Amino acid sequence: MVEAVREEQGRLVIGLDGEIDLDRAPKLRNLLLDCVGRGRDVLVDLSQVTYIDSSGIASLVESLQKAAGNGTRFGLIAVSPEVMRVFELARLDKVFAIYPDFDAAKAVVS
Amino acid sequence: MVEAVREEQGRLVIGLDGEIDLDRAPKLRNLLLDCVGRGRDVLVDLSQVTYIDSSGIASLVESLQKAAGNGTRFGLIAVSPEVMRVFELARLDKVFAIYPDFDAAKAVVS
Amino acid sequence: MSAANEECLLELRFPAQANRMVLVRDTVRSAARFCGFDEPDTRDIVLAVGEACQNVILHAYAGREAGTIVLGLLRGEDRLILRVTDFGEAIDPAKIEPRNLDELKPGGLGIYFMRELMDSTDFGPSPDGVGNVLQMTKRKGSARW
Amino acid sequence: MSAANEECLLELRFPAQANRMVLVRDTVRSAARFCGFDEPDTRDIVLAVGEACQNVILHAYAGREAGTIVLGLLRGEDRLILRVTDFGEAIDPAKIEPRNLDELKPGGLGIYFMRELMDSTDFGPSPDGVGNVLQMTKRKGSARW
Ligand SMILES: Nc1ncnc2c1ncn2[C@@H]1O[C@H](COP(=O)(O)OP(=O)(O)O)[C@@H](O)[C@H]1O
Ligand SMILES: Nc1ncnc2c1ncn2[C@@H]1O[C@H](COP(=O)(O)OP(=O)(O)O)[C@@H](O)[C@H]1O
Repeated sequence: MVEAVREEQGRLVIGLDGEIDLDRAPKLRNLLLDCVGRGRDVLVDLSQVTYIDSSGIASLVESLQKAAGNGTRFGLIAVSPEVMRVFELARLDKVFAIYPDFDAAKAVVS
Repeated sequence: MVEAVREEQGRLVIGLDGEIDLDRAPKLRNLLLDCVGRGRDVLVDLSQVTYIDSSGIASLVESLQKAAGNGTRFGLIAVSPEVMRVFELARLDKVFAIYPDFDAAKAVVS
Repeated sequence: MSAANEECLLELRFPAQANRMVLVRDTVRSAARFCGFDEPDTRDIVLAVGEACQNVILHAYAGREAGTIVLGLLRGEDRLILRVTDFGEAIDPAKIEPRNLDELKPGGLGIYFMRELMDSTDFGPSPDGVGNVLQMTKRKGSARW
Repeated sequence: MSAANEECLLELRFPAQANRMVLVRDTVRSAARFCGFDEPDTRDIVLAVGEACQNVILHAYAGREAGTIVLGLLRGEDRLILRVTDFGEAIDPAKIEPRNLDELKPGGLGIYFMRELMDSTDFGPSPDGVGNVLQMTKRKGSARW
């Protein structure tokens, strides 16, 4: 279970992996809100996430709302099919900006 | 879970896979004893077996003993490390003829 | 606790703590595959059970010592039945309702997920008089939307 | 049933039937990893539990209707404790002995395996008066031969 934050061309990219559940969501929430708080655009790489539940989704929604309040962008990249299923279920697949990869996300101007 | 029997250059090669436990051992025992009963050399390919317990080992020991009584060979090929651990534990790694692959088994004359 | 055509596969008991969920999910995943569910259905079943247990952890034992969760896995002819029992205060089932998803806010998705993912979900007081039972059913080959 | 420094991870109850073992193994595997055991140790723990349950299926309920097996998974500071309870006839622990491996014959390896694979194995009558308890312990970082 890794949460790796890297800076790429002015954006913060957060790479998550494994299973995001109630046990992990509080720590993830802190990390995401902290990154969004830095006033930079934030991209969350979900390619290695095999499971996410409502608590993980809640952390992402909260971060999206905080970014909107800040006037920064909050996007998701490389969402695995398992995770996309859950976003669709929650009808959030059109609410979040979802990009196939970093370059596609980058191409969209802030 | 597959038990595939093929004939190769006069020998019967039985390919097993998955987990061999008490649930599966009775069926495996019948298959092995039936093959040995055909009077041919028998080789059991264990490369795809990820788990074997004492009931699976017992079926192999019984088959080895029946083959010895018949004057035919009964050997194991491509034993996975997980399974080899159990043979070593049972001190059967020197009792069974164990070959890296079919060609190595074939090279030993009956 | 099981009808004539329902067979107990396994029952799990564990403290209502978030760090146990990874173990519970692995067991449920294994049971769903055992019953012949495909991988998408298996993932749906695992998620629904995750949400059910999460609600017990967050709500049933809120403000008191974490109690026990009992998860019964039963197999019917063409279905898997999952029974989540808590020993918290009995809750009015009418209060267990999904929220409107049109409003964007963090949280409040669990009940909705369970209803969408499973063929049936029934919440009620435990027949033993203490706590609540949430019973969910997933049929094999039930259409995914 | 657990000492102060032992924490219940999970308890499983299941009918003593061979086809349940795949589910039980998946749960035990998950628990061993959860406790931080490496893959070889995890496999050893899974095999030992498989052998213990197999003996209940074959011997404890021999000649009568399959009863229940209760498998308790407990975590101590540096160890995993596995407690297999049956509700069969109480057995004299002195009869539960490994055989001599020099003689080549099918069967009779289970007790030997458990003793080799685990750091301790203790068989005795259940404190509840019915059945037997086999408790096995695996320490982390205990040397493999
Ligand atoms: N097991 C339970 N015990 C008590 N209350 C519950 C239980 N499950 C759900 N609830 C109530 O139903 C509400 C909706 O649950 P849910 O849709 O899972 O969203 P969330 O848990 O994020 O609030 C909860 O906020 C809680 O008030
Ligand atoms: N849970 C049990 N209840 C009753 N008898 C048992 C139990 N476990 C083991 N035994 C006895 O101990 C013997 C040795 O067991 P084991 O080494 O596992 O080999 P096997 O099961 O192949 O005979 C068994 O044959 C049986 O008589």
